[in-house]
Amino acid sequence: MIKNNMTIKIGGEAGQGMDTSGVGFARALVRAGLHVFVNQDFMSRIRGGYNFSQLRISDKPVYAPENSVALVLAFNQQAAEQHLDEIAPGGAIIHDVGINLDTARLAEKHIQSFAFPFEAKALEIGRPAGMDPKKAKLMLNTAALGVTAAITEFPFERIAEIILQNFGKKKGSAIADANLAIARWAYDEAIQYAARYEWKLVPAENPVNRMILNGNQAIGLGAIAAGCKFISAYPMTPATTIIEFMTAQSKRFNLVTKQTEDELAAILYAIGAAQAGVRAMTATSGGGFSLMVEALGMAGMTETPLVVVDSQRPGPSTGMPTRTGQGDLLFVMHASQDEFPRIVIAPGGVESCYADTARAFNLAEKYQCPVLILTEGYQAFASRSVGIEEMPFEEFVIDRGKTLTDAELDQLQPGEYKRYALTEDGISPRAIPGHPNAVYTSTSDEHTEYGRIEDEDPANRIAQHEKRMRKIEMMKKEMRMPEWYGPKNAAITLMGWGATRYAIREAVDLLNAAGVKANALHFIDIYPLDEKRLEKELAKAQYLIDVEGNYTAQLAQVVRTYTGRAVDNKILKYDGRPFTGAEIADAVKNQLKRVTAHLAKPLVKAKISGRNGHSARKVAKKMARRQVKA
Amino acid sequence: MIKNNMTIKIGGEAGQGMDTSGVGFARALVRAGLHVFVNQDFMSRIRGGYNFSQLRISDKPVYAPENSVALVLAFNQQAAEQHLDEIAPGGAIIHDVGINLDTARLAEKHIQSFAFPFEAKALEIGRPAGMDPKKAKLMLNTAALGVTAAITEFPFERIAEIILQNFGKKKGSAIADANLAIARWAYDEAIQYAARYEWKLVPAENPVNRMILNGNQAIGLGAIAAGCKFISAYPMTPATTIIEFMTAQSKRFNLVTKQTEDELAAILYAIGAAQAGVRAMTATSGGGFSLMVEALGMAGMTETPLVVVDSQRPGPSTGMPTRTGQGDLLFVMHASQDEFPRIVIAPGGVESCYADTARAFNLAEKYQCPVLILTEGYQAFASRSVGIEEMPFEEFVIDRGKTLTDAELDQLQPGEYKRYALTEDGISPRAIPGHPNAVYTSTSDEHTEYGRIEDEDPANRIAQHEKRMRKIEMMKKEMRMPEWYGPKNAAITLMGWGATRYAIREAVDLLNAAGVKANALHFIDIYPLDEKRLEKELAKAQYLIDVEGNYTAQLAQVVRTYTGRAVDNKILKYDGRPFTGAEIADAVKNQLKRVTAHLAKPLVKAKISGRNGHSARKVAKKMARRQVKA
Amino acid sequence: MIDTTVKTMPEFVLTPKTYEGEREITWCPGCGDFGIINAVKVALAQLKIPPHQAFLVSGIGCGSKLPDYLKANGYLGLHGRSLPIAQGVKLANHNLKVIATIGDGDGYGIGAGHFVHAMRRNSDITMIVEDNKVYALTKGQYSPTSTKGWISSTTPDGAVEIEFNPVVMAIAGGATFVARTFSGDPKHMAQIFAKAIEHKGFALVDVLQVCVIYNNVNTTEWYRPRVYKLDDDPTYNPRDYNAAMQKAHEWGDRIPIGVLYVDERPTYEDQVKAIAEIPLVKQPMSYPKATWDEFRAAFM
Amino acid sequence: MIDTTVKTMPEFVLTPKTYEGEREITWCPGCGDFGIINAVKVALAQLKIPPHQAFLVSGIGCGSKLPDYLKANGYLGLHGRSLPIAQGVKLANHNLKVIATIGDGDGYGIGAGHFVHAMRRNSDITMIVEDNKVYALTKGQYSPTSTKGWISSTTPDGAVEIEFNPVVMAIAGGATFVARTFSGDPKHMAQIFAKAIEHKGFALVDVLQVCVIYNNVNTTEWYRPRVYKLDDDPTYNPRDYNAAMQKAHEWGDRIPIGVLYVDERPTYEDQVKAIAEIPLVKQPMSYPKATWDEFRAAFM
Ligand SMILES: Cc1ncc(C[n+]2csc(CCOP(=O)(O)OP(=O)(O)O)c2C)c(N)n1
Ligand SMILES: Cc1ncc(C[n+]2csc(CCOP(=O)(O)OP(=O)(O)O)c2C)c(N)n1
Ligand code: SF4
Ligand code: SF4
Ligand SMILES: [Mg+2]
Ligand SMILES: [Mg+2]
Repeated sequence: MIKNNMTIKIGGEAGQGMDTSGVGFARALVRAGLHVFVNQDFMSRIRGGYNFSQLRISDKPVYAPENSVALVLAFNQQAAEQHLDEIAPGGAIIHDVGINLDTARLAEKHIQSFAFPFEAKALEIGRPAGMDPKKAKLMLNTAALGVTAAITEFPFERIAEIILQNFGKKKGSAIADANLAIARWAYDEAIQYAARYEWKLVPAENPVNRMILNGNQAIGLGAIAAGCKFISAYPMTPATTIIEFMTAQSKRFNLVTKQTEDELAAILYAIGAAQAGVRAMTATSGGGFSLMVEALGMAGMTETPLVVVDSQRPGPSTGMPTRTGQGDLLFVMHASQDEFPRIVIAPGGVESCYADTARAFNLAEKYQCPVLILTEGYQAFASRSVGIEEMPFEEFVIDRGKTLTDAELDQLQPGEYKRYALTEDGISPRAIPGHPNAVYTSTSDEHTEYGRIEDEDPANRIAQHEKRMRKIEMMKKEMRMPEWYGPKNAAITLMGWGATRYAIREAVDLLNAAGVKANALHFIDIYPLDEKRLEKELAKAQYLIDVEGNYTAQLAQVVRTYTGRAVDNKILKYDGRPFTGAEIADAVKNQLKRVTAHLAKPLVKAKISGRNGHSARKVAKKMARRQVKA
Repeated sequence: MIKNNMTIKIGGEAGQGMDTSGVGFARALVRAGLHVFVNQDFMSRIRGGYNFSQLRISDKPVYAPENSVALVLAFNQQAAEQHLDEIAPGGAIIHDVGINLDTARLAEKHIQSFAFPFEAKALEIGRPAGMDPKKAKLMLNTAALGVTAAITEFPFERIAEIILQNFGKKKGSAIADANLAIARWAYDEAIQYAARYEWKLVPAENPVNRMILNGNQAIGLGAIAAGCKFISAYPMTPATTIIEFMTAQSKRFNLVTKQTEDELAAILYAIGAAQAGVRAMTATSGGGFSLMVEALGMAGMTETPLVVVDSQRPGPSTGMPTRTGQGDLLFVMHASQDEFPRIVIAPGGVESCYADTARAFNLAEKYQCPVLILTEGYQAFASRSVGIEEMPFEEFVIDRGKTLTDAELDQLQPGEYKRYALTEDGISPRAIPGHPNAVYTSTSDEHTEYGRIEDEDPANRIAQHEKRMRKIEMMKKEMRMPEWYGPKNAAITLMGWGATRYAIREAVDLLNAAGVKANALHFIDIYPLDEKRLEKELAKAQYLIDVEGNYTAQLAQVVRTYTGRAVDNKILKYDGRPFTGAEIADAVKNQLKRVTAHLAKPLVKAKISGRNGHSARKVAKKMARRQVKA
Repeated sequence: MIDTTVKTMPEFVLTPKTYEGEREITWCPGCGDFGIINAVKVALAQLKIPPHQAFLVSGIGCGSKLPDYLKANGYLGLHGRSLPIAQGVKLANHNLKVIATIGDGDGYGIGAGHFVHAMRRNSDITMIVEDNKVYALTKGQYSPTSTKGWISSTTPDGAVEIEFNPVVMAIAGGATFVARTFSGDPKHMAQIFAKAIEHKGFALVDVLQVCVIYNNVNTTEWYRPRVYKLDDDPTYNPRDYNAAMQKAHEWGDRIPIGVLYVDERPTYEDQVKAIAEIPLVKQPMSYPKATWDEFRAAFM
Repeated sequence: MIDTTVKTMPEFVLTPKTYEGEREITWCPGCGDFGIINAVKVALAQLKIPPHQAFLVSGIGCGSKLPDYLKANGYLGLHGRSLPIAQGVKLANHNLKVIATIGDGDGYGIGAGHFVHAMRRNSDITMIVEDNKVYALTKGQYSPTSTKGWISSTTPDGAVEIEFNPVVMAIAGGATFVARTFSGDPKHMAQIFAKAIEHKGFALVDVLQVCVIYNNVNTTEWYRPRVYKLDDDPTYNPRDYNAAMQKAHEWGDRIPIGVLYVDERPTYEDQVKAIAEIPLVKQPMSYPKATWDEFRAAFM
């Protein structure tokens, strides 16, 4: 028997509610003290098509999806077929009798099939409960969970509890009872097969309390913990759930959230709120961010603290709205005309989405500049069971930097305050408008220390421009170097940024397990960085492989600009799907020959794209093919 | 006597018409077969303040302003004071008797002062001609030109001719006569001083015909010569005069020009026109370009040919609207989410504004992608006398690349046409909508070969994304390496891009004249470039000094990303004023000690900013101080 | 304006099937957009506009997927940006019939600025808005046409803004053809679309479109008893500005559908000299020496 | 909403001079903007709004330079983007009196989309448009309010678009205070500005502003004989929507100035629970453990 270590895939059409049942089941498991990682795969359509959600369950913490699946809950024909190659021998597919499978193929792959009259039963139970067929059929989810509990010998009460909670509140008890009934029925029907099924889910002795949160919720939480009281945004996948989450929490924390007429207004509202003294943010995806570029530069010029989240998806342009990618790094680093200080941070993992977003608000007020958070579709929707200790909300220390207190303002002589005073470190004490001693204007034109338009005098221009840009030197001292993972002086170093963090770590583990000594150098803080220190870190890498979700290896370009160091090879993926550790490990193995050859020779420069790019693209193609089959 | 080699500054308040009189006089000189370079310096206000226009006159071609001035036409007090330090000994100031000068200072600097009752005379002559005082005072310009002609012994008829042409048409002969009268009067009054004045302007024996054009006019001409029939834009300094010029020419060439509601609409209109088969463009400055970023990516995704001009001014944000800078390079290279092929070209000089803009339209249709033209305020407004042979309009060859002709379309079977066919070079034959055999859709979503939405299939995604990105490899073969100027293997190489081309050339000449062996490596094509070839070019530079109109040395960053080569030093200017050759040469001399020290040691890497940056900033500050005094 | 090509060639026999796209349609079963796309096909066939002479522009959203499911030229652009593209296409080739098919968020929300200015221009294009009063593709946030108080994921306490009234704004804003129709009435839709496309000038058709997923208030059942046809009232004169304004404000128990307002003004394209004769796309791209000599003389 | 701070403190003696800026004004001699800035000062003094409780937002343009010449809090933002900034400021601190002072290109051209949606929200801000019917700072291109046929560097054959009528669009669009005044009548301007700022809700004041450089048609001489005051007509009721619409269309020989339309609707801010009591900027930024425990429980 395999205990508490399995992946379950729940697949069907959009609207069949796999996502909710997935999360529901995950909650039951988390309450049972198990660790869960759930990621979603869905299409840009509201009904039909094919979506699935994937639960990875373990009694150790899990941070990324795995490739091998132990159980598939198939709510339509495609679900039953699509994942055959991923199912481990002895694994199973749970499905309605209406769905027919290629039994020969199953046999040959040693996959079991558990069929039940789910639909018939759902309708039978739903009718008296006054559910129309559409609604009744949604109970397939509950039924399938019943079966899952049965064959994994997971206690029925634990899913019963969730069912009651999910439906009890929302829709009134008739529906709750119906769902309970079908779950019970399914459980009893399926228990007979438990003996035949290897994977078991056993609640922990004394389960610890954990939350289950996805990346976008964590970003919202980071903002709230940091005292962000205001978010204005315009809906755009995969960023929408940030404002939706904060809106859902707005009563609890007394937040103002605003859906604006467009993204231009979204960032402008936030800038207005920030200028008035409130910690404010906006969140969007690349296309919406494109519309924010002009105002971003204005915030840079008026030195207004601001946090902007870009949740990346594949482009260019509309691209693949529900998919994932890492194509916006160079864009956000250079967005808007001319130059101003900004900070770019790319969290990796749910806990990092929380902590680094919270940090972003302190940085924004400390340096009085925009801070950009780069996340992506995969991370936005992937949930993980998070220990209370991982997110110590109450303990976060809000640091408003050189923001003047009312007491300090009271000390000022009227007319003496200079919003843009020339200072050593380039940061000018900031007054929140409304105090009689600090009446001032800010302007997007070049300006005097008082914030008055001065778009002629060269000396003033130089002084103000250098004052702003000086802040970058101070940031460099504070911004964090990329983190190492894995054995020191390994033969291979995998370099990545942001959401690929745990997939790369898994790849490192797999490689070392396979006897390939590898480690990882991962960037969360990306801009600005201290070039000297970074050069030292990179010097520790013998053969540097860049792993990115884009075509031109953007981080590799940034690193070369910083340090001159070129990467030795690249693993680039741009099919809109997240990396998995196994993929990366395989790709590295494919390159091993070149690596070993290389390690004899002295370091050669890799091309920005060109040959290596191509070989890397081949790898990506291979992965993609797997994906297609998958 | 100094023959045909002088610089004249005409200074006064906005609205006093120095710009027009400057251009008027320049025309007279050009018709006399002299070479002229005129640049404008004006404030972001409509009346008052201080503006000047500067004429450099020579019998050899002139491409940039010089620092030393022979004659100042002062239309207000500030004009009479501001330029004292620039005037060469023996030089003069022409002004109204109402303006009083510090005679002691003049004497000590050996500057002559020629005062006339311009204003009184203007009113006296204007009244009978029915001019209100405001209008009459505008005749100061004409009077001052009369004086200028007299003391430089430039034939009166030649300015008379221009006066007639300027006023004869526009405003009816009464005004023309009045202007002639005041010019005549001024000429006669001033002729007595001719003997005291060293600089002379002598018409050429048999003058060649030349045009006088500024950078924005040249860009418009490049577009027209290349068959661009459509420009949509929203007014923004220093780009406005591009659409204004093309509008003024629209009858002659049958163009459609459209001022739209904003810059989003401006680029969208142009994309619509381009998609429908017309060569189309838009032009703006950084702030407006920021609003075009989303649509730029759409054009990248739908592979719509498009030319976008960004006429740079200092930022960030609104910055210094009427000034100049080079802060947008990295921005336009990376603008919009994710990645797509684009081309970035930065013309240097009027002739390059023409030729490289024309070329841009061929490139846009050949590669079916956006082409970005980077110019800047200084170049937008600077005029030069241009030989007919420099702009062979009729000879430009329009190459529409893989655009299908009606004949080719007739051959197709209905339904067979694939707008986004996967091809070896990544370029898919393009049908202009309207033919029955090639009905198709384009979409900003990822799409099939037929242009239908396909935002799920990873294999299709990879195929289409690689098809698009493949085009970059082909571009690299065609895009031009930076050009060399000056002696081979010089000790110092000045690296620059775009509008600084001739200032840098002048610096090279000055340095070599001063015994410092220097040359220049200048970029017009900036992205994409063949990294291998570029590496070779850079290898020829011993001590590489980056000369840019921005703070972070953006070209230096690009070059390092391409090749790993770091510059050895930088001369960075960001006070909104153009570089002059003398300034650059001085800055280099200030660095000479470091240079010689360096040339002993092996190449050291320069920091992206930091120390070198600072020293460079000091230089810039020094320059600025001069500017302030100037 | 000479328009040689819009006359259909004899070999064409145009039926709604002519415009059948080859793609699987991803709209939800029961979505009002099915009826809308069919009505578009019927109207195009009836007006004898072959697929290659139609050019559809859309944005992003459920409704904006329409051109992807149609056989006709099309450009599926950006959310909210269809009108400027459409006007650019029209200026480049005024022989094309240019039709924008977009959502309410697209047309009236993020696209409001372009909408306001397009009406003033009276460019000869048709704007068909699939108005389901919700942001559907992004999963149900409120839209500019959602009723005040509308509950959604971003407005749990109800939308604070009052609804955007497209027909009022269109009449006030200078649109020369303003109509409303209903996704539950195929005949009426086809008829109105045809009139709108035929109209010379900027034509708005606001389609009351049911979204069976995210709008369970403004359903077919809700609309059916409320909508009434202006055509049935012989006294109604869509050329009477004030009357039209009155009608445009009517909403609730009774909802007028049909042509609310018509005005005649020269189109934008008709006032652009350069394209008075030949469409821009058909014009020569280079010029005789004489033209250039003229130019040179002017700058010497 | 408790508003503790707007009451001026005793030590303040507010006169127009109180708001005098220290900067040299760069407007052209004779520019209508001089009268406008003075009227703003008079209105602020009269309403006893001290400089630190006023917050002016503007865009880019001649008119938008106004806050730079005033002693009061201000944010001179981007061309066309003042309204969303103003609304953000108001949500963050509703004790500030937020006033946007912008040009016609700014407010009705590039900013039209924000204008349309701001009106629907009825945020308690004042929008003063310095409407000179031209793009002045960029040297005289036509603007949305330029008369059809207007000749400018980008419209040598005359502007093709019909004029944007701000007051009609505002009444149609849901503004709760719509007024027009004239840069040649200082008293009237001050009076109207004061009413607009006092009005609870979104207030538009379109100021017929003369530009002595780029608009030599709509001059003071041209306006003087045409403008007439609505106040002089006791029968005129600005609460009558239809009457207001009628008046709003009046233009040419007779141009009404004054308050065209008034309506009462709760402001946006009054409908946001989170700021019912204390302005957002004054609220605690961190939360007691109990609140967090509640939250955690909900996600376990
Ligand atoms: C610039 C930008 N912002 C946001 C989005 C995300 N988005 C896609 S569709 C949509 C709204 C859809 O609503 P509507 O226009 O009414 O069309 P519907 O789906 O209701 O038919 C949004 C906000 C986008 N694609 N582009
Ligand atoms: C995004 C952007 N586009 C264009 C400009 C250039 N610009 C500055 S002011 C202005 C128009 C001014 O017209 P208006 O708003 O009516 O103000 P006015 O100068 O007439 O008072 C323009 C187009 C800009 N600053 N920003
Ligand atoms: S969500 Fe609504 S609008 Fe979108 S397809 Fe489904 S029913 Fe139609
Ligand atoms: S140009 Fe016109 S609007 Fe601008 S300052 Fe001068 S008069 Fe005023
Ligand atoms: Mg909608
Ligand atoms: Mg104006």
